[in-house]
Amino acid sequence: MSNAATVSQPVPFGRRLKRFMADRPLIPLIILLVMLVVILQILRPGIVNERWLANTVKFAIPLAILAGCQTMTMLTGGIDLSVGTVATMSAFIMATQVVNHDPAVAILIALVPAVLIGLVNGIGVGVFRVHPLIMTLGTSLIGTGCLQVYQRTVIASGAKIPPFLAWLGTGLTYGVPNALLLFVPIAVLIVFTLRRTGFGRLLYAVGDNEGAARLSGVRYWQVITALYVISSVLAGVTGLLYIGLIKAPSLSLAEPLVLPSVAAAVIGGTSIFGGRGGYTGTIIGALILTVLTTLLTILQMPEGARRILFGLIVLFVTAAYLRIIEDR
Amino acid sequence: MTTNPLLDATGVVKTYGAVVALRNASLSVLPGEVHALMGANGAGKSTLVKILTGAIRADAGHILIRGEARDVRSPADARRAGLLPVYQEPSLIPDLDVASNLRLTDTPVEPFRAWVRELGIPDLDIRETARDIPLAVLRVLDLARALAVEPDVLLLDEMTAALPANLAEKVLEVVRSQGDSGRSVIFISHRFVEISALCDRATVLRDGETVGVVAIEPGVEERIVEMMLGARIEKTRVAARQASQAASPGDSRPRLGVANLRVGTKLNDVSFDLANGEVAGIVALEGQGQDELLAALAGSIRPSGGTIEVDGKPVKFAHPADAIRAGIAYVPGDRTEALTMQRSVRENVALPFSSALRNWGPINMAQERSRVVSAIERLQIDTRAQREVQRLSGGNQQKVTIARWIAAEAQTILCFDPTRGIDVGTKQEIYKLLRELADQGKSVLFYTSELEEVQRVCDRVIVIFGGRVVDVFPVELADEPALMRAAYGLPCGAKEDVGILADIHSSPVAKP
Amino acid sequence: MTRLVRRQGWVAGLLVLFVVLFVITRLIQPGYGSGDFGSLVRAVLPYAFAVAAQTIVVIAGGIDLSVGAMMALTSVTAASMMDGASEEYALFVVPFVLTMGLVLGAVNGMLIVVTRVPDIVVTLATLFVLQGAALLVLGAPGGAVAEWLRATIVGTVSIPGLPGISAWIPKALVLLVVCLCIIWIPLKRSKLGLSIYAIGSSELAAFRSGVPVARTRIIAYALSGLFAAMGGLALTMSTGIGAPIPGPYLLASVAAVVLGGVALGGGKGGLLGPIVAVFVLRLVRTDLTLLAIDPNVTAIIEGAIMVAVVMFGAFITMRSRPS
Amino acid sequence: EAKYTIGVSNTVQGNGWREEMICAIKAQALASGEVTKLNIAHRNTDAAGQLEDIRNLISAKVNAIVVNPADPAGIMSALEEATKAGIVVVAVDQAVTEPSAYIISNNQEQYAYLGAKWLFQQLGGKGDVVYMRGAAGASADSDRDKGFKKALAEFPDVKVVHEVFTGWQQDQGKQQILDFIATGSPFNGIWTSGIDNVIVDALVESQTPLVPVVGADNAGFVGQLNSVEGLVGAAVTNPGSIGGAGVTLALQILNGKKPAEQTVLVEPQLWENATEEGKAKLKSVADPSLSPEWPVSISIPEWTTYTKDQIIACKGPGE
Ligand SMILES: Nc1ncnc2c1ncn2[C@@H]1O[C@H](COP(=O)(O)OP(=O)(O)OP(=O)(O)O)[C@@H](O)[C@H]1O
Ligand SMILES: Nc1ncnc2c1ncn2[C@@H]1O[C@H](COP(=O)(O)OP(=O)(O)OP(=O)(O)O)[C@@H](O)[C@H]1O
Ligand SMILES: [Mg+2]
Ligand SMILES: [Mg+2]
Repeated sequence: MSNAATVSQPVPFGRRLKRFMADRPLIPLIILLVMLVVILQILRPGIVNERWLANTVKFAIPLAILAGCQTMTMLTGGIDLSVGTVATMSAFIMATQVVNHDPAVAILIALVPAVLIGLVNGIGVGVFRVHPLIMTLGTSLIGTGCLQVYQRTVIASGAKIPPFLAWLGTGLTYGVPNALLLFVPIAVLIVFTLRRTGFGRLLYAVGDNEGAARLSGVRYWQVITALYVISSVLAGVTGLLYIGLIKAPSLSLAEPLVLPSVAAAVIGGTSIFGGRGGYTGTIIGALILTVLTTLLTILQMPEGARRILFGLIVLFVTAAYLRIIEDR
Repeated sequence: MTTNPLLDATGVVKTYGAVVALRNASLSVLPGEVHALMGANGAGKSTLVKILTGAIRADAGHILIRGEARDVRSPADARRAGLLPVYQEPSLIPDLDVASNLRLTDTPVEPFRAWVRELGIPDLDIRETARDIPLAVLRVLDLARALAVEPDVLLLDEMTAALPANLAEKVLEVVRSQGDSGRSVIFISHRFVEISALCDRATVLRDGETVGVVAIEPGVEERIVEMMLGARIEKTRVAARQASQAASPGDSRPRLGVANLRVGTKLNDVSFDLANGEVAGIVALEGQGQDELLAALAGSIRPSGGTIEVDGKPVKFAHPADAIRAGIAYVPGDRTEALTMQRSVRENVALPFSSALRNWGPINMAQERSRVVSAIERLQIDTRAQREVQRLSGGNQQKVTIARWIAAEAQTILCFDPTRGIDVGTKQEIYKLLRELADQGKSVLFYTSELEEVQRVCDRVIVIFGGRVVDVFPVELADEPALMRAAYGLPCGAKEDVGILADIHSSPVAKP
Repeated sequence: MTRLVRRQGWVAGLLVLFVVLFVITRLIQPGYGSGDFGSLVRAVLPYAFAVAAQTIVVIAGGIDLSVGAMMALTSVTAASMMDGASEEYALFVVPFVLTMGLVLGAVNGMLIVVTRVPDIVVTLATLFVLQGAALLVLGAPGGAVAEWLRATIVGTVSIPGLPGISAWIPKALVLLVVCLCIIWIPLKRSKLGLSIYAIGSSELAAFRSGVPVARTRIIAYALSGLFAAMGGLALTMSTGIGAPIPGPYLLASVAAVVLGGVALGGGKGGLLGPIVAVFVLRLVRTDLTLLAIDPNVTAIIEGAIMVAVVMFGAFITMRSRPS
Repeated sequence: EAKYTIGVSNTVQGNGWREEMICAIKAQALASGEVTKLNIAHRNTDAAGQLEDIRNLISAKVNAIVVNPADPAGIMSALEEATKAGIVVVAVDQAVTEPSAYIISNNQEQYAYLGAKWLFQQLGGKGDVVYMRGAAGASADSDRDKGFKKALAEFPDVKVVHEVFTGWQQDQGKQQILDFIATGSPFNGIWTSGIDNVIVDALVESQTPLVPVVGADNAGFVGQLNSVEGLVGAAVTNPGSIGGAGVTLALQILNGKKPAEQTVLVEPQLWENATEEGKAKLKSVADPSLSPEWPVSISIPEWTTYTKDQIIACKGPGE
């Protein structure tokens, strides 16, 4: 009977703290983020200033939106590797179309391939049941090919970045990046969708147990098709924002963001197997990766060592975070 | 008895975060004994079995095997120590065939085959992939695999819950013979018939604590129930139903009309009606087509012929969503098929609310909450671990699958063995619930593997054998022998005792 | 039973597809002969090892994003060790590099087991680590290879008395078959192999069946590392150098695994399918070049073929599923 | 009297410079009138992939192969096989080690040396420089590093305060320079390996005092040198049209006019805007209608004969 007493004893502080953090998974993530910033400040005193903060936020936003695409698709047990291609396409098409068209028209034209790729992804995954990794990889190859073909037709037309996109991408108002004007509504919408809408519920349900969702009357293909279209459109919008930030249309503009977007979602606590996770963690994950990139740029060391460190830190952060939020 | 216990566990503690699954469990099993482990849903039975067999680690406690302290760290360790479990969920590797599964566990094939035959499956193809084998057979294979290595202690967690009567009967026979040949068995079941027919002693768990060990003797059931349920005890026994109580089908249009329904080779020419306010029971042995019948009515599979009418209008279901729109809900027998395990109880219950395209928008949280909470209360779901359904005990998970359709106010509910693995108290609640639904004018089609339940809940009995309806009769005529005969495809008037009936009536303890 | 038929059917279908493509190739380029087939096999070599490395972890229910980086690291290690060294020294380099792959793969597995971070993230992290390590070994493409090593994949075997046939058996093919079989066949027959399928099919059930899940996973990743090291050596053998930037092997390996009928998710499939899929994909590339297709269109075609084949596979699975 | 089939192998796709190279090859093949068909293998791959492509081109029985090598030494064996099969091999952009191959190349070492030397002189031989390289592990990058180091050795008072690999990615380059600016470390000049216009953008956006910037002759950067107030900088030519020159060389050899040397180097030029004369030159070469990633040097006198319209149309024979 003495064991029964053990259980009713006051829980040690460490465990209580862990339980507290496990219930609020954002807190350990934020602590990790702050730790990275502090390390940065120690290594380069003075770097953490207003300008740096603004830059970090500016670069984290496109990553965070793409990571939002990954978060939502990962909730259903999928992944969207075509976001990089889609973002690049919409950016490149917009920049070249705006030469001859009104910016609004150019943006609409630029989003057409995004919708199409999303639709194809959705139908492939939702109706034909192709594995999302393969499906989105395939459409991303196809998209890249189409973009190559397209770019040949516009070599001589030049490219332009509409001023308002540049304003949105790079501008600051009272030291606050204008990109937040786009990002905050998107983030709120994603968080709200996941937590408080039927569609959000279905994403979790489908990812957790597709059969159970089906028995509850959920039509898988509808959910998946809508999801991949939404993901693609978000990626397209990211492309427009990103071109405003980078101001140099290229055929591989957003490709480097793809793997980090997956990493950001995972660091933020979304399970790649589906059914669990959320967007707020992902946003912090994107910030962590951005700060980490800065940290490594600032450190003077051979490129090889930099990459090794990057890999190790990503692994460490994810492992530490999982350790903390895990309560079994 | 002065023999030393073969297995002796004391003071076992296991907590999952804030949930205490076991607070102070003990269990002592003598050689040659069939020992029942009893407790309400969520009492911690499965947790104890998992700890004893190394599938999870205890936070505290002592485990002695043959008087020696042994640290059982994994199922492989347990196996070496002579402890072999059959868990509540099937444990064959789904993508390997049976032969490879045997090889993986170093199980000798010939003894295994012999046991499989003994357990009532004469024609098993061991090249078949586990995934393609029906649940009930898988359970039997699990058992045969355990038996084949001749363990000292066999731990059976709700082994019979998913089995139809004919297979369950064989299992009981085999377990009995294990005890006779000097091996011990730990036997978990919610069915008193089985406990009393089989076991020598019972350890009773309540809320993670061992509250008593009793010898099984006539009349002990009441005491066990008292110990199991503690303050929860409630005398809710419904007397066997009388025909007079049955809601009269009254208006001429049946709720559900099935005519000449066919599904592949499994179901042939099935016709029957289900009225509003009626609970119709389906009685069948394993694999007689009842799975296909309910799945077809639920829109899960497409029938290959025949018609289904709802409220007099012919319908074609291409997807469960169509059936749900027509007011027909399906509760599958395997709860892992019905639940999103990582999600909360609330989300699971509320899932059908959002399924239709028009409900993809914002959720009215307050309204949802009240609907969910009332369904949870109605089924008395233990919501301590409600953040994730997978942390609920098996029985409570089962209740969530039903609560969903109570909350969704389905007009017709198709239940496939809804009381599988549910404790006595809860069973009573479910019977009451189904009756109440019927009284509210809803209709229920109810397949059960426990014949006794038919008398308690149903108005009418539909007997299926070999994919055909062989008999339909009112509940007054449905005593167990009659049901059993019918289930074996024997005409209603036949007299000879068949199968399990002989055993039950000849067993030392009368059924409660 | 039907499952077995279906799976073998898929591999058979791929083989037929390969033969059809081969015939088409001969039609496009009537002179396409044994020498060209030898080129094809040499092109297949690094892909085949990458795919083998990926297959084994996918069957074990994981995924390995570090395959390409592992190949790069082992390749630069081999190339830099052999640079300026004697021919005999290579006899030591080869086992050294293979062991290195095995150990690094095991480290991958251990990290997954110990940190309990999902494999896709662990191997993403090790992708960066291995890539970094490769850059530290060789900052730019360079190094050398022993002549005898290079010779093992050039030319054809000579079967006395059968010159016609032996012309069609390039040494590279022999090397590939030997390397894969020497590991795969005993594995497939052993309990370890079963355990790998088991943990991929259902980790919980495997654990409950007494499979040492952690150890099996580590071994699967170690073998993957070994195959990747073979891939790295193959790269060095064919190019004569080591390049620290990974080639396109990661995505190609995942694509070929799926085309080869191995389910992402684990527990199903074999090695033959993915290897045949690699041959098919390489031959498609050859045909695109022979046909002088606009290079910008080739990406579209390759992507479309991948999607179409997998969709077709999904479609026939759907059709053959009992209604 | 078109009679030749020419194969092309290139291992980087989607980069403005390489796209221009491919278009130059097509345009020159068309303009020469001697080419019936181009077999182009143009994709992202490594040296082993290029071996595969070259061998496929050999199977296709082309008369000549123009190759931009992924690695000079790594593709030696296939080039040797090609020459043995009687195919003329011309390497462009970078040298190859296969002795039988002809080489017409931009001089990468000289490219870096020229720009770096100009920059250091501009700083008065003293100051802190940011060194933004290309992709770690790429052979063009290590060649340029040699040139840069050579110039650096000549100016002992110039210090590299920050060295980073942009991976030839615009977004990475921009984030890296912004991060560096944020550290507040002083710097007096920036040398880039062709990721140039985003660097100028970053300086302008963050309102940092402009420092001299060296880049490549990409249309975007050349435009900036002409238009950004207060920007001093230099563009070093690295013509993508070298591909067209490769075709010309291959055709000459096929027609029996072998060059005196196996290797023909196209020396880079430097266009700066620090002097009036330089400004005039920059104005004359600027081409705002070009895609900003395309080098403005779309032709090489004596080596290419196509018109601007032809290269922009990017159509080869038979298209
Ligand atoms: N989307 C959701 N899914 C699952 N559970 C939820 C969800 N939203 C809320 N809950 C949980 O259900 C319970 C009641 O939620 P409800 O939103 O009605 O109350 P609340 O007081 O507004 O809570 P909160 O604002 O913190 O979400 C709480 O325990 C809450 O954590
Ligand atoms: N992984 C887990 N995480 C949290 N709580 C858990 C977990 N597993 C079990 N529990 C809790 O432990 C308690 C005991 O569960 P257990 O499965 O042992 O019950 P049981 O007696 O087998 O019930 P049943 O008869 O319904 O199968 C339950 O309250 C359950 O919610
Ligand atoms: Mg249980
Ligand atoms: Mg609220």
